[in-house]
Amino acid sequence: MERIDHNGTILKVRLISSEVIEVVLHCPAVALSAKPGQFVMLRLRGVLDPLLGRPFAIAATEAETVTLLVQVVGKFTHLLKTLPPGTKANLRGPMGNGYLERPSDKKIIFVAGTVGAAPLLFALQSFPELKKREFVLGVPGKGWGGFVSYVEEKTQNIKVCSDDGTLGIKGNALAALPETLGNNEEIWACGPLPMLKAMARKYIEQAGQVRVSLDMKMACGIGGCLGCVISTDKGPKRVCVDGPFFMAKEVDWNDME
Amino acid sequence: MERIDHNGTILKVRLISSEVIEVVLHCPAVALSAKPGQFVMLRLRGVLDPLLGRPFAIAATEAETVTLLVQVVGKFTHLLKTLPPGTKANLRGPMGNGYLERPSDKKIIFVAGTVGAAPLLFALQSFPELKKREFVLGVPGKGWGGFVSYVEEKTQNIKVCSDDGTLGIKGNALAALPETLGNNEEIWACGPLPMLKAMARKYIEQAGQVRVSLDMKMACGIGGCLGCVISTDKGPKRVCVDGPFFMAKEVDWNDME
Amino acid sequence: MTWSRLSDTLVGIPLKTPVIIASGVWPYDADLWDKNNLDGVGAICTKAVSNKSRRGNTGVRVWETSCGLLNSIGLQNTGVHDFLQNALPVIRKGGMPFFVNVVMESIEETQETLKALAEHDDIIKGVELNISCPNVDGDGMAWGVSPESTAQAVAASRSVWQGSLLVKLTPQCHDPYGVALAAEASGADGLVVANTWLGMAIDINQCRPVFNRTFAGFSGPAVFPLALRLVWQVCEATSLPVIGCGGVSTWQDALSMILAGASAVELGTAMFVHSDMPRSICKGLDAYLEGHKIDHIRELRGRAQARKGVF
Amino acid sequence: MTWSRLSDTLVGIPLKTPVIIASGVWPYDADLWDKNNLDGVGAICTKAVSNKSRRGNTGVRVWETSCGLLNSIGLQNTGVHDFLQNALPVIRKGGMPFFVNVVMESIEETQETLKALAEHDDIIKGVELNISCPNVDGDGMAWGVSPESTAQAVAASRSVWQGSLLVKLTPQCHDPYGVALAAEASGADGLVVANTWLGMAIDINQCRPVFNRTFAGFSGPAVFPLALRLVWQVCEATSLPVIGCGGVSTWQDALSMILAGASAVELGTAMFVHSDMPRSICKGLDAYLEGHKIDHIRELRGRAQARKGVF
Ligand SMILES: Cc1cc2nc3c(=O)[nH]c(=O)nc-3n(C[C@H](O)[C@H](O)[C@H](O)COP(=O)(O)OP(=O)(O)OC[C@H]3O[C@@H](n4cnc5c(N)ncnc54)[C@H](O)[C@@H]3O)c2cc1C
Ligand SMILES: Cc1cc2nc3c(=O)[nH]c(=O)nc-3n(C[C@H](O)[C@H](O)[C@H](O)COP(=O)(O)OP(=O)(O)OC[C@H]3O[C@@H](n4cnc5c(N)ncnc54)[C@H](O)[C@@H]3O)c2cc1C
Ligand SMILES: Cc1cc2nc3c(=O)[nH]c(=O)nc-3n(C[C@H](O)[C@H](O)[C@H](O)COP(=O)(O)O)c2cc1C
Ligand SMILES: Cc1cc2nc3c(=O)[nH]c(=O)nc-3n(C[C@H](O)[C@H](O)[C@H](O)COP(=O)(O)O)c2cc1C
Ligand code: FES
Ligand code: FES
Repeated sequence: MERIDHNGTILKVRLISSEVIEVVLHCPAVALSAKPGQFVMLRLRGVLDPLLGRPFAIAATEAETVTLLVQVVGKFTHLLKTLPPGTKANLRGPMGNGYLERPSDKKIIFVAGTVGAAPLLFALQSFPELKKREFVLGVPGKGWGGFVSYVEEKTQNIKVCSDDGTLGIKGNALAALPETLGNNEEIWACGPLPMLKAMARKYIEQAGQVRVSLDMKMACGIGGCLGCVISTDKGPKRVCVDGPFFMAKEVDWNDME
Repeated sequence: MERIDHNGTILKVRLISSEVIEVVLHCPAVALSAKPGQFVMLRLRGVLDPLLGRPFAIAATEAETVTLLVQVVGKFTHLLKTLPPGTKANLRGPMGNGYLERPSDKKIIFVAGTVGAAPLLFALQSFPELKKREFVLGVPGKGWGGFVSYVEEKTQNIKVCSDDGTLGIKGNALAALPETLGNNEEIWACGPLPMLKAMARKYIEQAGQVRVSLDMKMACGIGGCLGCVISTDKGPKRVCVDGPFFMAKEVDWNDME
Repeated sequence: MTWSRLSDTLVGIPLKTPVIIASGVWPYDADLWDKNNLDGVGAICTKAVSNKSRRGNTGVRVWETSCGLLNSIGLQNTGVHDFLQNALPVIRKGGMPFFVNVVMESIEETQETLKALAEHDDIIKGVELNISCPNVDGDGMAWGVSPESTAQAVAASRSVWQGSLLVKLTPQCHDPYGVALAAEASGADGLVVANTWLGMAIDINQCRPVFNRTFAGFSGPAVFPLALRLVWQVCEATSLPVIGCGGVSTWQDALSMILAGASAVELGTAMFVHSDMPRSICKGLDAYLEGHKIDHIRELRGRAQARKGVF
Repeated sequence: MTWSRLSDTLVGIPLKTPVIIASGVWPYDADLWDKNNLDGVGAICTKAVSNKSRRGNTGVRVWETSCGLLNSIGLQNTGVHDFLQNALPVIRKGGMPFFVNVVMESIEETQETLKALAEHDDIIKGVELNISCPNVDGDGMAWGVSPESTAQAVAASRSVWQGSLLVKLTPQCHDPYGVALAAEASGADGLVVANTWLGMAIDINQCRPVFNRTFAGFSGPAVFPLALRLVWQVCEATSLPVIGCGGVSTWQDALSMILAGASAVELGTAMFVHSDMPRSICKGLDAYLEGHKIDHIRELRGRAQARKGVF
């Protein structure tokens, strides 16, 4: 169906850090309609292993292309790293209704854990007039230098934190965040669950000003399988269609393992 | 193990007829040791679907490359057609002990049914001093024009037959063959089973002068699975290691369905 | 398209094509139920409907394996009353033939659910009874494992539901012939063969099963050869229409099911691979029929059985 | 390599690694049995050996499916005497630990085969008894489907074979707990879980089953989640060493089997995918142990069972 699956072609796969690749795909249908925070389920055509699309946040678009930032962790991403330009792909998406909307005149503090930077970079690309902002990027350490440079190139003025102190401030991304948020401030965060949980705890009083992107195992991406369900104050929600960005306030954090 | 599996890279996939592609792979290990009549089991790396290598006769080699002529018929070959240069492959082989040996001063009549031309072209490449020879190529009809030209380019002087008469002589490859073989003549044939069967019948008295390449379903290619077994006058034989070329005389044709 | 070679009536319901979307994979979005968007789809099975709402399982719910998918959703749904109030109007508007997938719970609960559905039998024509669920009043095994409990479940449902009744078997039955005959004798109009296979996965980093319930339902292309074998066995046993379900993801798979004796196929996991799968399958089937000059797919039903070998 | 973290003794036989080549996939070429060429391989199971020679099945014998393989070879082999005369010298020369895969035929035939092997018990240390074969004296069902016939087969074999005895179960048993206990009680030293699953394929052009015998044995990555589940169940039932077999094709698969309780794994179909699979698996296991600072793989055996959920 037109609104779900689209043909795409890999144009470029480039290593930007030892574990991260930038993938540029030709896929006008997705490029034209994608909103920041949305994602695609990427799959190869002609093979049934890997079987299902893998969710990746859209990191940038141009007229007909979509850029992803992919950390190489498992079966599909290891394969993706080896694929030459011209390889045929299926893109399911853009998916997600919990996307990032143009903020009025708020100050946005972007908080990225490693490749969690992807949807935030797309937000910066999409809202160029966004003047008041900060960008905090947390990485494990030096191995991520290439990725840090990549993000810096896309958006000047970032604060870098690393777990081992080998890049920027020592500590996780939270170390670089203010104790409390101003009334006109919002956090948009994407990264590993422990980081998001810690943040939800830190801003527990202001959790209505914190948006987080959740990473759940997904099979369908269209709300059908109920594989990606989380508990919220409004009952069960599907991350793929109701998210992936949620207000930290809505989420039942105790239920997230 | 070194004698079995080798890394390769697809260098080129080129459509030479509506249903046939020429595939050139970089794979020095196979290129250096291949003998005419041998084949490889080709598989993609990083995916388990398609799962097993598919057998393809070696059609040519250069220093570090191997050329295959592949008819697009099913799951793997449809996929292969779409793969860009740079795609990683696994080549199992070269396989087969029933390869084609340098003939003394015999006249060889090559008989190819469509892509069955592949191992025969490799024999011609390998035995350039072969002066006395004929080459008969049978194809279904006009759709195969590109393939006929391809074969003609590699080896001048071919007789073409087509089932519907739209290319060369009307009739199958047998139509272009002599009634009986001279004492110093041999047939080397590769093509669909019905063609081979018909030939074995035609030369039943001279079946010791006819070599045929048999196409059986294969899982392992190394003689382990017993998937490709045929009946011969010397008992069951495995096409992958005892063939793929056999003397027509040896084969129990009644047992071949 | 009209798919005239493929359209047929199944358990009294006219379907444009024999390709049905299986239960548990399709959300209730209006555009996804609009028949104008669903070329190639013959009917849709709803997500499981139980009497009361169910929260489903905690922890990881889906896990991919080689060509397969493990799921442990746990029948999450909002219950039959919410279904009737919120989902049914969307479904109705879309205009697609459909089957309500009903969870076999206790006999009373199931009957209540079916009675509630029966009040809308002007709209709801067919039910698919899922007997892969545990019989909590009995030994806790799935209703569908034995011919006896299958008969009990089907008879109880039949007595309160007059519409078309599909019974969806579990592959975890020990005697597919017996179960099929029991369902037939107790009033099933058709059999869906089958639900998911029992598998599991282990989280190698946490050194524990991936799923909180250890075992999970296994589906997708990986299981196709097993499902085809089961369809073959059931078709040998029964003369009821059979719907092949399990791993179907190419037109060749669908055709194989039909040659084994199935009247239609259901697609679950394949819908996650590509949403246009039903149309591709119909195209493939139609081209095959055209190529072989066969007027209607029904002529192929069970044709492989006629030339069957000896086991 | 030495693989010190992986080497262990299995049913009395010291193995360099817990990765065994399964029966029916490895030919008797001298270089393929030479231990110098087999880094990563702990042992090899021979192709099935029966009492008399067997021709095997006619028609198509292998057929690929999505991530899986169907086979209907039919136990083709030249019989135990030819095995002893022609294969054993090659095997012996290679120097690899091995198990002779013995077909469970009639009790007499099987006992004859085992007695012939026992005459070479200086070389032959272990037998793998394949009870997936039909009991022709009984009801024609496979020996391994019921606890009773399993007990009969194992006891009869044990009485004439003093060496190590692995019993290779069939997944087509209805009661894996019962079968495992029966094998244990009757004298098995270890269990291989399991042989192939019952599947089939249809030739859509000829409109008939691909295999002359209709059904065929299903193996390969597709079946891994099913095999892992069965290993888990058997490990719950028995304290015998268990060898996980079915679809293993990555080190993560092998580790999952071990976490579920297996002592080793067998690789069948995966050897067709890549002949270096055993070494890749050992590398992966070794790196995992190193990364997690675990001294020996045996510490992980059954570790996932300890934290198991509730089914
Ligand atoms: C909305 C959304 C957006 C996302 N955006 C991005 C993005 O922009 N960039 C990005 O890099 N990622 C993103 N992700 C995560 C991404 O989807 C996953 O990293 C990807 O699916 C991994 O696929 P894979 O096949 O390589 O790994 P898989 O093989 O599926 O493995 C996934 C993870 O599980 C582990 N694993 C595999 N098998 C086992 C086992 N048996 N036991 C224990 N652990 C195991 C792997 O090591 C890996 O960490 C996003 C996820 C979501 C939900
Ligand atoms: C020694 C040897 C050498 C060979 N050399 C060559 C060569 O040089 N060039 C070449 O082109 N080929 C060659 N072949 C044949 C080649 O191996 C096959 O064409 C190839 O394996 C097809 O792979 P596939 O995945 O594309 O097709 P598959 O999907 O495996 O299908 C194989 C065939 O079966 C049919 N099929 C698939 N599914 C079904 C079904 N359910 N019912 C009925 N039919 C079905 C397909 O249409 C196709 O014709 C050789 C074979 C052997 C044994
Ligand atoms: C995520 C998911 C949810 C499912 N939910 C249900 C369900 O609610 N009721 C049901 O009868 N079957 C359910 N199933 C089973 C499918 O309907 C189908 O029987 C099974 O997946 C096998 O078909 P497939 O291989 O085409 O997916 C579910 C399957 C999946 C993958
Ligand atoms: C071609 C082939 C031949 C086999 N022959 C035998 C055999 O002779 N004896 C036996 O016990 N198992 C035999 N098997 C089963 C395998 O040993 C193994 O149990 C099964 O394939 C599952 O493992 P896998 O998924 O790793 O292949 C055979 C399997 C295949 C694929
Ligand atoms: S991934 Fe299927 S419901 Fe979200
Ligand atoms: S393909 Fe396995 S023995 Fe020939």
